Amino acid sequence: MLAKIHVTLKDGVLDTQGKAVHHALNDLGYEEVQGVNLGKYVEVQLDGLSQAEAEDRVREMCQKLLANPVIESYRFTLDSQE
Amino acid sequence: MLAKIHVTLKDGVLDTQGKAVHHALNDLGYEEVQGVNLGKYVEVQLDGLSQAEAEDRVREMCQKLLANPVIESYRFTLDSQE
Amino acid sequence: MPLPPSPLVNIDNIESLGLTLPEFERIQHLLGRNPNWTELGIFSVMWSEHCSYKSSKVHLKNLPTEGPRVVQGPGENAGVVDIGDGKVAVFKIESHNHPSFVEPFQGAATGVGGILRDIFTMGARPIALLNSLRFGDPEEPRTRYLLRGVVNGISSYGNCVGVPNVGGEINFDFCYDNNNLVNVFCLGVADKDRIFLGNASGVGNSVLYVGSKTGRDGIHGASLLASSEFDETTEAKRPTVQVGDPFTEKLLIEACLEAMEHDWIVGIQDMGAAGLTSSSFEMADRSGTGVELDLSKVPMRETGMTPFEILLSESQERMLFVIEKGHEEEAKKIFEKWDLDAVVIGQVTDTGVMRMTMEGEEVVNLPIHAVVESAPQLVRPTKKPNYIEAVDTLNLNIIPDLERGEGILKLLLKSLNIADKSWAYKQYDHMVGINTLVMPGSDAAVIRVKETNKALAISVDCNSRYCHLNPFRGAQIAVAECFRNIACSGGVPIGLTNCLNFGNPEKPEIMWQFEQAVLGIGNVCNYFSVPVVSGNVSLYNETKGKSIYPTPVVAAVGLLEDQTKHCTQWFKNPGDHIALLGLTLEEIGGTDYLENYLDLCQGSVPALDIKYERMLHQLCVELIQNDLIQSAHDCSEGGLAVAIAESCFSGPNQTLGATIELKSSIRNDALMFGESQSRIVISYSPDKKEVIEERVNNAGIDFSSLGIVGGNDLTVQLNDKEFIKEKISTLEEAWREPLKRYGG
Amino acid sequence: MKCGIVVFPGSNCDRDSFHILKEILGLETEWIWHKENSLKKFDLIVLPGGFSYGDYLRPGAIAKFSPIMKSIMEYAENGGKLLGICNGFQILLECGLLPGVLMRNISHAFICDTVPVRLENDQTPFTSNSSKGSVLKLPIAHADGRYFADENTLKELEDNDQVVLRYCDSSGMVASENNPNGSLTNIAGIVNKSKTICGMMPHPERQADPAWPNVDGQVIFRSLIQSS
Ligand SMILES: Nc1ncnc2c1ncn2[C@@H]1O[C@H](COP(=O)(O)OP(=O)(O)O)[C@@H](O)[C@H]1O
Ligand SMILES: [Mg+2]
Repeated sequence: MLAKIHVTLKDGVLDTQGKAVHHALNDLGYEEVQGVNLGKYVEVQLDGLSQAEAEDRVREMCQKLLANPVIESYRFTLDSQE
Repeated sequence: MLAKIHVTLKDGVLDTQGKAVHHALNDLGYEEVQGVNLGKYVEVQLDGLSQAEAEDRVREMCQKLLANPVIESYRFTLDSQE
Repeated sequence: MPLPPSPLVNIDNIESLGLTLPEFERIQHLLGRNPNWTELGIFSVMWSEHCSYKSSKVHLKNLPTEGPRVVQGPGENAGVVDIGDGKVAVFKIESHNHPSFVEPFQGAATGVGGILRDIFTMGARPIALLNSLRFGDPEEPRTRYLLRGVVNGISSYGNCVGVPNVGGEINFDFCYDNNNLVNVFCLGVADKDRIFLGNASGVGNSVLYVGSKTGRDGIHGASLLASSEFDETTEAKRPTVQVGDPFTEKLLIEACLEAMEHDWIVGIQDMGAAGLTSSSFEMADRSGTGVELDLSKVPMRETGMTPFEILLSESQERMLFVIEKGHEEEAKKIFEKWDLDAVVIGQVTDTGVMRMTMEGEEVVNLPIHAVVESAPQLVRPTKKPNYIEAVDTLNLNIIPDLERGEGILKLLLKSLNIADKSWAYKQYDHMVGINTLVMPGSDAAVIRVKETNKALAISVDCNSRYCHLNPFRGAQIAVAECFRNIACSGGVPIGLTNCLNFGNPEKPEIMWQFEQAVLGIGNVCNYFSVPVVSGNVSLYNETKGKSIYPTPVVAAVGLLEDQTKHCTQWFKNPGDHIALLGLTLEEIGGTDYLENYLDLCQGSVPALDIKYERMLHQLCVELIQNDLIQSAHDCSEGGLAVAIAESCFSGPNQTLGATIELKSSIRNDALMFGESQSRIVISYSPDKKEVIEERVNNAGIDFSSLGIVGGNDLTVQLNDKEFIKEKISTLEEAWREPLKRYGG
Repeated sequence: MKCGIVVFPGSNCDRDSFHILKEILGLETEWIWHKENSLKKFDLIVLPGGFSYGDYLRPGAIAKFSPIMKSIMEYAENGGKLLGICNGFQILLECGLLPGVLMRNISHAFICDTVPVRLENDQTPFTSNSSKGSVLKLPIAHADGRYFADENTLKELEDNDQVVLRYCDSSGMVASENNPNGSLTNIAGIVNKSKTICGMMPHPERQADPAWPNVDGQVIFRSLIQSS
C-alpha cells in the first residue's frame, strides 16, 4: 500500500519560499502567476496492513513526525494497488 | 486555475531525506514502513489562461524553475474550478 | 539470480568505454587473453586520464616533493607535513569541475564530500575548507544559476558536516563560459604517529566495506552507458550525477576517527573516483598483495546491479578498510554505533591477483600490478601557441595616462573579481570548531591548532589571465601570491598543493601551457624550499574547441609558531601610519585595470624576483612576530589603490579613511593600479616608525611612506596633485554591493 | 556544577561546547550519547548546535525521538536546567519544551556572522551575570532561525518575560534593519515559563575562548555557574 501525503503550511503562516518562487516566476515572464504555495509531498510504502489500520497508522505518523502541528497541516490518500 | 505540481527525485537518485525519515519511522515502531520518498508539492495559482495554454506554461515553469531536470521529474494536474 | 549477460567485447564498445585500440592491444598482451566486459570496465577507469595521470605524470616529476617536514608526499590520499609538537597537517585540493557544470549544487557538494574523505582517510580530523571557483560571463543567465548552485552546494555540505569553510576565491571570465571550475581544498590535523595509509597488507586480513549503500549513481561517464548495447530508456533512468549525503559523511568522520584509535586497522582508502575499483586495486598494489572480493556482499541500494555497475559506481560516502583478521566484530561494533553499514566483503591474499566473484561465479581475475602500473605513460608533444607573441606586447604610448583616479578605482572595486566576496562566505559556517583566528575577508585565514600554541595560515590563489599571457610566470606568481598572503597573516609556508586545470592535452599548445605552468610552480617552490605534497590534474576543460585559460590553482599551508602573532589586512586605528614595502614598477600588462577600463587582456605579466619576494616575506613575518605592525595587506589585483581601499573598509568592525601622499616618476595609472609583485601595504602606530624603518633597511627591502589612517575620505595626492578624493563610504558601497546583488 | 552535552548523530558544535565548559571554564563535563536511556545527575544539560539527523525533513524533527529525549524531558519537567543552542533550540521547539517554531531564514540562505543581541531579561539562570539592556556580540550560523509563533503565544512570552535575547544594532536598538533572519520581534532566544529551559540561535560557545578578544558568550555560562 502506498500512502501519499501532502504537508502544507497552515493559513496565516507566511510562506516565504512560496513567495520567492512566485517572484521568480513573475520575473521569468510568467505574469499569469497569482500565487504560489510550497509544501512537501511524502510517499510512504506500507506492508501488511488493512485499509483501516493503515489509515490510523499514517495519521499518527503525520501527527508525530511528518508535519509540525504549529505551522503545518497534512492530508493523505491510500493507494492499495501499489 | 490551480496547478498542482508534484516534484520527485528520479529513480536511482539517492533520496537522503527519504532514507532518514524511513529509519526514523522504523525506529518509532512503524515496522510496516518499507520505503519513503520525499518530494515537493507546489500549488501555482494562474489567471486568464485556457486549459491548453496553462498546460504549456506550467510545463515550462517546471522545466525551467520548479524541478531540476537532472535529478528530478515532475507531474501536474490543472484544476479549473478554483 | 543469474547475472544478466554482459555485452560482448568488440572494437565498438572498447571505444565506448573510452579506451583506444592500442590500449586494448596492450591489455590483451598483458593478460594473454581477451578481458571480459567487467574487466574491460576496470581497465577503462584505471587507465583514464583521471586515475592514471597518463598525460601529466612526466611533467609532475618536475615538482619538488621532498623536505625535512614531509611525512607523506604525493601518491596517497593527501599530503602530510610535520608541524612539530607531535602533530601533522594533512591537506589536498581537488577539482569537481565537470559534475558542477552538469548539476552545480550536487556537483559542488560532492566535491566537498570527496576532499573531506581524502583527509580523514589519513587519520586526520578535517579542520578547514577552502574553495576556488571560476565562472563564465556574468551577463549570461546560466552563470548566475551556476554561481548560486555551487555556493549553495558547498555551503549545504560543509555546514552540515561541521567543517568551517574559511576562504577561497571567486573569479569570472569569458573563458570559463562552458567550463566552470570548482576546486576544493581541505586541511586536517592528526597525531604524527597515527597516520593511516591505503595499504592492503597481511595475507588473510579482512576487507571491510563501510558507509552508504552502492547505487547506480555516477557510473563512470554517461558516454559509456550510451553504447549501442543499451537502449535509450536505460540511460534516462541512470542519472550520472551523484547525490551527496553530508549527514552520512559526518557519521563516517566520527566513526572512522573512533576506529582509528585501535591498532587493528591495516589500511584505509575512500571510494572516490572509480569507486570500489580504484580503492581495492590501489590498496593491494601498494602492498604488493592480492585481494579476493565477493561482490554479492556489497551493500546495494538498488536491485539487479551487475558486477560492472558495482565496480564502477561512484556512490558517495563509502570507505574501504583492511583490518587485521579476528577484529571484524570489534570494527563492526564501532560502525554500528554510528548507524553505518560495515560488511566484510573479502580477504587479502598473496597472489598479486584481484579475483572477484558474484553469486559464486568468477567475474574478474586480473593481475593487480598490470592494471595499476601499466597504464600507458604518454609524452605528449608540446608547442608554444602562436597567440603568445601577439599578446605579449603592449604599447603604453597609445594609452593616455590618468589625470584622476576615483572613476577607475570605483570601476575596479565594483568589478566582480575584486568586489567583496562576503555574499559567498557568509553562507559558509566559517567558525564551527572554534579554531578560526582569522576569518575569511583577510589575505589568508588562520586556524589554531588545539593542544599546541601553533596556528596554520591557508590561502588559495591563481590569476589565470597572467597564466594565459605567460603560463610560466603566471604560475610562479600564483605561488608567490599565495605565500605572500600567508606572510601577511604571519605564517611561513611549509607545504603546497595544486590543482592544475587545463584544456585538451591532445593539443600540443595546451601541453605546452601545462609544462610551463608546472615548471613555474616548481621554480618558486624550490626557491622557497616548500614541497608540493599533493595535488590534482583536471584536463579537457574545453568546449567546442575553446579551452579555458590555463588555471593552475595553488593552495599553501603556512605555520605560525605562536598563534597569538597573527595579523589581518585592515587598518585598526586612526592616526596609524601607512607604508608600502616593496617596489612599484611601470607595469600595467595583464592588469585588472586594463581589462576593466580598456577591455584589454594584453601585455607582459609583472616581473617576479623570487629572491626579493622571499626577503619581503621574511621581513613581514618578522614585523608581525615583534608586534610592530597593525595590518599587512598584499597588493595584487587592482594594485596599490585597491589594496589601500580594502584596508580601509574590509574590517569587520569599522571603516576608516586614509590620506595618502606619494611622489614618483612613473605613470599615475601604473603607480596606483599597476600590479607589480612583491608589495605589501602595512600600517603601524607612529611610535614604531623608527624601529620599522631600521628593520626594513636591514632587510634590504624598499620602503615608501604612504600616509595616515583616518577621516571619512580616501584622498591620494600624487606629486602634489590631487588624484583621488572620495568618501570612503561611497567606495565601500561600490565594493560591497555587486556580488550580493548578483548572487541575490 | 556538573554539565552534560548530548551528542546526536549530526551534532557538530558538541565539541565546541565541551571545550568551553571543560577546558575554558573548568567545569566537570560529560558526554551524553543519544542512544542512552537514562541520565546521571546533572546541573546543566546542553543540546548543542549542528545538524542532528542531517536536519532532514525539518531541523530537530527526528532528534526529538532519540532514546535519550525521554529522560531529558523528565529532567526538564523536574526543573533541570537545559540550554539549547541553535540546532538544540530547534529540538526544544520540536519537542514542545519551548513554544513556537524556527522557520527558514527570510533570505532563504544560511547566514554565518557575528551580530549584536540585546539582553532582555537578567532574571534567569542563563542571563543573571549581566544586566538587562546590555548588548552582546555573538556569532550566528543557521539556515532555519526565523522565530515564529502565533499571536497568543507571542503575547504570553512577553507577559512572562520569556524573551531573553533580541537581535539589535551595536547601540542596542531593536529594529527590523538589524534582524538577520526575519524572526518575529527580532527574537533570538527565549526561556520557558519557569526560566529553567533556554533556547537561542546565537552560539555563546563560539565567543567564550580568550583566544579571541571578545568573550561575550561567557555571560551565559557564567550566569549558569552563578545560579548553580
Ligand atoms: N569562494 C569563497 N569562499 C570563501 N571565501 C572567499 C571566497 N572567495 C573569496 N573569499 C575570501 O574573500 C577574501 C578576498 O578574496 P581575494 O580578493 O581573492 O583575496 P586575495 O586576493 O588576497 O587572495 C579572502 O579572505 C578570501 O578568502
Ligand atoms: Mg591577498
